[in-house]
Amino acid sequence: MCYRCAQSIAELIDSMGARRSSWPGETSISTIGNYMTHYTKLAIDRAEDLRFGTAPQPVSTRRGMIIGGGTVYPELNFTLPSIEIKKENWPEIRNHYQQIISSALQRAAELDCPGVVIEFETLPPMTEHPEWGLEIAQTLLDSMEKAHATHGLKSVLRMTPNDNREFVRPPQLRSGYHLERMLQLFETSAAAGAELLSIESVGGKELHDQALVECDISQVIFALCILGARDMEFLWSKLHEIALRHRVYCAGDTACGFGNTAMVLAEQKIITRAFATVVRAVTAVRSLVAYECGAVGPGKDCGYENVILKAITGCPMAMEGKSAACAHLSSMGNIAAAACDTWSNESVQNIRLLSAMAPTVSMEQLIYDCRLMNQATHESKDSALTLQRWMIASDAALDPQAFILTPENSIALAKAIVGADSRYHAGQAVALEAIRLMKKAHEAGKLKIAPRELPWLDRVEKTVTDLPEDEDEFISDMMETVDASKYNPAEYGLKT
Amino acid sequence: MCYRCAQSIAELIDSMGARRSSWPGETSISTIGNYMTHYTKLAIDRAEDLRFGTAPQPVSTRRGMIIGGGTVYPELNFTLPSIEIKKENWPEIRNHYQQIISSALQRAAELDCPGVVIEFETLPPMTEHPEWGLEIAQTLLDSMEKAHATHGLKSVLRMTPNDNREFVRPPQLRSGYHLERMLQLFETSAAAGAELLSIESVGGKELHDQALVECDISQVIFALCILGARDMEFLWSKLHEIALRHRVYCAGDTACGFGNTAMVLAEQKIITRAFATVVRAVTAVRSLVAYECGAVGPGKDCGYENVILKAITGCPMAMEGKSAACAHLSSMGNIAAAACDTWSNESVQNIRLLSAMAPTVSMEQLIYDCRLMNQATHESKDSALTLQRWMIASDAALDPQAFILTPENSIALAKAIVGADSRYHAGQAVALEAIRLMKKAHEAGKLKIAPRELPWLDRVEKTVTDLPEDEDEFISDMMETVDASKYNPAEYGLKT
Amino acid sequence: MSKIESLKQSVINGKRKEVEPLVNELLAEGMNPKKIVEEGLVPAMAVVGERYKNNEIFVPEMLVAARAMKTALAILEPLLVKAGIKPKYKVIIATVEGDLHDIGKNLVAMMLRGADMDVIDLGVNVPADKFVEAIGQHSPQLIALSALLTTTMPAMKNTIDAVRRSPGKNIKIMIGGAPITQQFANEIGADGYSQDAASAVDTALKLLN
Amino acid sequence: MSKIESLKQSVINGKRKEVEPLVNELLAEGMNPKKIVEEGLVPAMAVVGERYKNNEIFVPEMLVAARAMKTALAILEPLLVKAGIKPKYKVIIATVEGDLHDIGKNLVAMMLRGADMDVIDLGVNVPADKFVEAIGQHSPQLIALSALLTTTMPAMKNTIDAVRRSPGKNIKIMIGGAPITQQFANEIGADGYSQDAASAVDTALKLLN
Ligand SMILES: [Zn+2]
Ligand SMILES: [Zn+2]
Ligand SMILES: [Zn+2]
Repeated sequence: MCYRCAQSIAELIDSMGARRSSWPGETSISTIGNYMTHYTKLAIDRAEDLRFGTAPQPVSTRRGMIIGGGTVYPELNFTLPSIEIKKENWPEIRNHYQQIISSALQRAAELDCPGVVIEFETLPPMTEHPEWGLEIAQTLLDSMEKAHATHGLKSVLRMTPNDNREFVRPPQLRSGYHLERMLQLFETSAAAGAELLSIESVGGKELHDQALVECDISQVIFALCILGARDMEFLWSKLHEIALRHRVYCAGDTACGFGNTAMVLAEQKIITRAFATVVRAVTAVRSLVAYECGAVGPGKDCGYENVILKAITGCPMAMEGKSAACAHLSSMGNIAAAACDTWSNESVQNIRLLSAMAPTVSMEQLIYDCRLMNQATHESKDSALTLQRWMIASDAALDPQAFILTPENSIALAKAIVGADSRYHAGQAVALEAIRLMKKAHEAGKLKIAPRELPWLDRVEKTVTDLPEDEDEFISDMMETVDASKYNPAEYGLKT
Repeated sequence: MCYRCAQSIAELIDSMGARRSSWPGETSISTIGNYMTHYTKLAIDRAEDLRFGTAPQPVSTRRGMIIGGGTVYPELNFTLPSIEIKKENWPEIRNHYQQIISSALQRAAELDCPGVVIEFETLPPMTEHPEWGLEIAQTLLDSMEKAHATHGLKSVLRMTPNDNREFVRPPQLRSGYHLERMLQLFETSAAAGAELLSIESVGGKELHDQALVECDISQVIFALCILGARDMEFLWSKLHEIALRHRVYCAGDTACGFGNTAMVLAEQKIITRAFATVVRAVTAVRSLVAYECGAVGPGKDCGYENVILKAITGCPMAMEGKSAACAHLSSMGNIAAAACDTWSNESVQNIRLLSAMAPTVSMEQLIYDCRLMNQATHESKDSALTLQRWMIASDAALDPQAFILTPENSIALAKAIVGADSRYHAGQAVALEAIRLMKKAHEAGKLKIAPRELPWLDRVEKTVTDLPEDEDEFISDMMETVDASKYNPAEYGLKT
Repeated sequence: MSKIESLKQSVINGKRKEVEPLVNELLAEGMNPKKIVEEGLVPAMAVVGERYKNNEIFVPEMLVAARAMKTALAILEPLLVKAGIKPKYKVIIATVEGDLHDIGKNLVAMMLRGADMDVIDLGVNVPADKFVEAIGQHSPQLIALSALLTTTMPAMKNTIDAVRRSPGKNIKIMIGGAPITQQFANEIGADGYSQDAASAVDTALKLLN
Repeated sequence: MSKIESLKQSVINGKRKEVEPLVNELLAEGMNPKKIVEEGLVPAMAVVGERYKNNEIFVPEMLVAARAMKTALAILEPLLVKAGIKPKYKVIIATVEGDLHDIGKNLVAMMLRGADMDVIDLGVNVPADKFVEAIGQHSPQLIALSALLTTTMPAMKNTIDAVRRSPGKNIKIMIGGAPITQQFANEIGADGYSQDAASAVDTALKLLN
């Protein structure tokens, strides 16, 4: 499957309605299943159209939630407290999930919530043993069905298996034990009723970690735009087939292990915020591949780059900010909501807080956040934009990453991506655009960048500008530079 | 000290500036120290003036925070995880507080927070051993001073000792071991630099608990407006003297053990929401006494009745809602912020979440909530009112307690209180007004009340209407009815 | 409707005034006091408990029913004592040392009484040694402990430890309260955990049977 | 500036190319390799570590300094080995079984190396038995374990239990990672806990001295 799919085919797909809110008949699907969308223009090119709750390509679920159709829904995530995942503990583990879902849905019903996305992000052993992951998914689905029958509460399950392919080092990506089991969990849970398929795929991460702590932008671009993107193309084509088979949706990937790792390292002052910001911009090139391969959203919560992807694709997006502080601290607590379609807590352990178990607490917080946004939208588009204006003003001037993710700047970054003729060039262009935006704002006094961070901007800019024009030259340069013991080029279809 | 202090004296006090943002010279204080304010009119009588961040009588702290002066500040609360409070554990306990305060302030500085209120609500043994409470207060104050010196972060300490007087049963209120130690902790921590004094006083609670589970409104009014109010008069006059001595502020009391107990029981479906709503309205009569005795705010966070008190007194108020879900679930997640001046998390244990320790997580959430409000206020009064409109619309129609606490309805309730000639009559009047508001709204389809709750409204209304006109008659009726073994009338200055 | 059925309905509906004559009539007709309790009062409270669990009624309505039951018991108890009949189970309940919260404890006590258990309520802020003393005195089959503060959870553990070292070490112990979890119950060696007052009777019966 | 001082500055500033000639000159002047390490390299890395802790520099700058140090060591190590001089302390570090996170572990390894410790990095997803085997082989004075998932915290306990049952049972163990707390360290019998990579060297030295 080649990247530069002819634009005519892409347009054909568009005209056939491949990116739509519900699946058309099977015939048209199967004919388009083998082609990729190559985005050459933006689905949303005015900042005022890039706002929460509304997406040009909403997604309709079986119970009638319309994600991106005007209402922001809470999206709840959760994980186990400290417990070993093994057979002996299984009854206790199942009880945890049972208790999490029933309490959280109970609270959602009490608070008259219009609908809920439940994300089940498995733990590695639950993907390694797909029957375990499926059993929990089934537990969740049963409770969701019951809450619908009892209280009329709408809900939909997002299934996010682990990408365990990195358990082999260097990662074995295109075949083998871990890939097979992961695909099996996707397949069986889609069959069971998980309507949204997601993953935090790891292709390229084996080189990206090191690139981060060295603030090495060349290696970042290699890891994200060459390696990661190629792996996503492989993986998401497989997921697309599964989704078609079970008439569910490919929802989206996230560069969590890349962009969020950079963000958290910056919060911990290990690397500069400015560099983490450039990394975020580049991750959009990689995360976009899921949509090129047929994903329709809602994009996965922890992808702060999702707002850029929403501008490009028009698909609804999950986002997370202040109410995900239980999972990670962030400099984008409010602004992250500016264009969200579902609003997530990212993750929280099932532990007891003074009021209730932590997932129930998150559910309540998310619901109130969503109510506020939906009230504004309900009033008018202008009201929604007013609330969005405050969300943006809250954070944008204080942090470079928040700044580049305003709707206006996200559109500028999105343009840099769709204007490029390859992912490699898109990575360069979006990195330079992010740097340009930061520098301009800093000079205009609109953005606070710490003095000790400023030299990094110039350094990174120079490195990107000096990269070779030719992609093959870049690849062979990088293959000479990077630690060859850490990855296997053949797993990315690269010749050694 | 009598309740019906002559209005002329009250006005004299007003004209002397007794309720102001910073202490005048000592002479004027000592002359007014012995009189009580009797509120006969509202400080805020238009709904549009009852909004977040702005109070007619702002409070200025030593480091230059102006609470009620246009900015909503986060107010952080915290408590220990499961640990026995005893000498052997003291180093670990002190470490907890040390770690809580330094991490939370660090995060506040990183997020450029304009100022923070830290509430230290002690645990019972720390009031019983005032030197323990003082040591922790000092630990907090030291860190706050350090954060101010290092990062320029403004902060102020609210000191909330425990009301341990109920450890004796029936409670010994006006003398004895527990009173002495509590006052000692107030005195020493005020001397050490705690600028805001608060308490959750318990007078009347020994009869109120039973009244709640029986939904007995007569006994509720007796416990709150007769017993509780008399005890607060006693207690807050003492606190007023301490505050004068150390030039700090009496900040306010809360009917936590009354109104919030009712609210939580209603959330757990033990009693009806409608009854809990009436209880909330009546608590305002009791909580008001602190201000009558010289408190200037910010009123203590967990008093949802504070919005009524803000209308009456013009003092700034702490409030808590969705970001206090860690401490209690609530049906007022957004609307509680509508008129807040500080925004609190109520309480959270110092336990580890995935991102950071829970108090640091709360700090981040509160800061983002406040940023949003402050952005709106910064834009204009109209913008603040727009955000407030969504906060109100978010919750008011779904829950009776949320409904009666809209700015408009809070003013109606406040009017019922100041229009009455005694606390007993104020209790009756505000209960009936709350019922009237609920019924009217329910009939107009503006408020959802569950069908099985409706009969309770009529029942409670009839009981209140049938109460004797004469206060003495009411008191002697009640003294015959209630469980006499549970309380000691002499501790309330009542003759047996 | 049979008379015993009428009694049951009167208790369910909390019609205290109807209860006294009905009980007296049943006794006059020669019905065994034990049978009146077992076929009239206990099933009535079971219905009330079920309605509460299903969110059909609130606690105040339960309390009214409990009072009606008490009216009946006031007549029946002396007869039961004379006949040597006692409730099947005796329970001691308390809020632990350092903790003053009693609403939850009181609700649980009420519900256990409704299930015809003899409940001895030691009150709040009860130290471990006082607790052990009371066990020695009353020989209960079940102990119920409540704590609402995270910082009094250790007192719960201390109380259980003290019981386990005492002659009453094999008595079943159940715990509850806002900060309590099943995991904590396991950790400190409690036999049962009840998430709320409504399910306390179920937990108790599971432990006792 | 003395030549050893120049070397120190070159390492601090990560000027790798200056390092090689300076080391060679110092050796030519007859300076003891051990002294070059102790008075040039280790103090340089201490300065770098201090600057990082004070938020004056970021990790990439530390890495550049660490590389400069490595360049020096590449010349010095064969001489040190020949003279029988070894780093004072040997450390084994790993991320526990089931956990693939290695950034934090790698940072700690780098910082310990900067403090002139011999660090053996077993990588990620390391089972307890592999760990015990490596201890037998290398005889370290210190063990450092990392976990980033709540669900691999039990694996940390398992690893410590396995070490405590092995001949290396008295070796000091320190742990760290996002979900780890001092309390957890106490619970599972670790000797030390480091809240972040920056304070790992302090924790290590406290345990070793
Ligand atoms: Zn993620
Ligand atoms: Zn409170
Ligand atoms: Zn509080």
